[in-house]
Amino acid sequence: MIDLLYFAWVRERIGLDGETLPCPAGVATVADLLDWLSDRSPAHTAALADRSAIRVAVDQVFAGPGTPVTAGCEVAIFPPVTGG
Amino acid sequence: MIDLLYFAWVRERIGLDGETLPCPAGVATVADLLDWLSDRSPAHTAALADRSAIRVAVDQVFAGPGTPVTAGCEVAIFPPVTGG
Amino acid sequence: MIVTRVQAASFDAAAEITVLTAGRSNIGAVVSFTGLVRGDDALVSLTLEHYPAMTERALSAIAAEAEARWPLMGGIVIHRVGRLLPGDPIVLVAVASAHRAAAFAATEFLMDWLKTKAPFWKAEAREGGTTWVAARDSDEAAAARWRAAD
Amino acid sequence: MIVTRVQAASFDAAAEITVLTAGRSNIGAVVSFTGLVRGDDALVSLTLEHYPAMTERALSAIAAEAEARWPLMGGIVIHRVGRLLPGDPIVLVAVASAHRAAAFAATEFLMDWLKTKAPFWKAEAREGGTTWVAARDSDEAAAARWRAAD
Repeated sequence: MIDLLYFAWVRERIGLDGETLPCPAGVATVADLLDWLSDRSPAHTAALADRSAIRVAVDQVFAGPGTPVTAGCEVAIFPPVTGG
Repeated sequence: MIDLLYFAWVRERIGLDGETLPCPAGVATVADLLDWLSDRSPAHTAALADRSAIRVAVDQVFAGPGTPVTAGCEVAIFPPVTGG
Repeated sequence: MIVTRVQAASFDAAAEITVLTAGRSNIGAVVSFTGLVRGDDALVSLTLEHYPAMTERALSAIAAEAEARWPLMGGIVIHRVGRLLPGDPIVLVAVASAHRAAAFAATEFLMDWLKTKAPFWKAEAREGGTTWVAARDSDEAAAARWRAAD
Repeated sequence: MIVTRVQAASFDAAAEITVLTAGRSNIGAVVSFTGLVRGDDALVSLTLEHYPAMTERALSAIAAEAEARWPLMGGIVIHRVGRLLPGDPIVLVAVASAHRAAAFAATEFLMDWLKTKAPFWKAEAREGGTTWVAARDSDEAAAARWRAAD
């Protein structure tokens, strides 16, 4: 299984705080996961359409497109941060 | 007349807070004044020996060697400032 | 040691700064930054969302990086979450050091990294609705300054 | 408007900073610097001498220069004179602005110019006697940074 968490407008556009899913076949990296998630529903497609506005953390650490995604990990998807 | 004020170790070495003197003949600039003052006493000579460590303000504004010195002005002589 | 806190409650910036130097005589410089909610363009409120599991980790990592880069003698980072009103404080960074250059640099660094590396998101509520604040290129550029020194 | 004060009495940095933002909701950033007497090398006391007739003029000119360079929404500069003990505050600079870049820059600028353009002199008293603090090249270099932007 894989724990997905959504924040800010990614959360609003997908309409969920997060979801727990079986690790999808063929998904080895963050980029693979985003591609696979985009096809999951029209809401996912819309939320992830502009990949340049999407940031990802794997197990609470900022990740790049090539960061491995494995069973049991927590993947958070969100827009660029705006704190401070 | 000219009002001279001394601060920090310039004051200590000369042994005076300041002095009021008739405008010396031939003194037109800060550099002239420092040359003239240096000869006034051994204490003045010692205090002003290292000209690179001497700063001057004329009428409460930092001055350079060429700044004019005229009758009635207030000339302060001191080491580089160390506040803040 | 830089203490980090995330909280919904307000904070007293003045009191937090005072604590840094209380009873000490080896600190020469304290620099503080307080960020506040600006009531621009008829802002009604600002809501800060965060990613709790990651926030503490990120703040600790940012604080550790500052301590590795400069000789600091204490510091505090407080970041608020939840709904804030115009004039409310959002964030406090304060740093103590022997000399001013380190205190200024560390405070600016902490702010630049908080802006770009800590998982907070701001939503602005106005009469017409709520909008998420967009990340600013100038914040990325400010954070990138510190990479040149690596 | 940056207020400037020279005083023998101590000051409450925290209270002075709080005043800057009280009752306002258009300020986004407050940066403060507090300089304190370090008790290094068995320092007993630090005495600050100044040139009263010039000090107020110099502080006002430095404050005016900061206001000309950055869009500020208030500030305070306090510099103490007389005899101070380790741990005592010497100087406070605090600045309020809409954005953090201006607040940081103005505060650093004010400190750099205070260090090099205001007529104060420090004498350090230790068991063995009293010595005048020498000006530091690093302070001159810091002040010179701002000339490049002229």
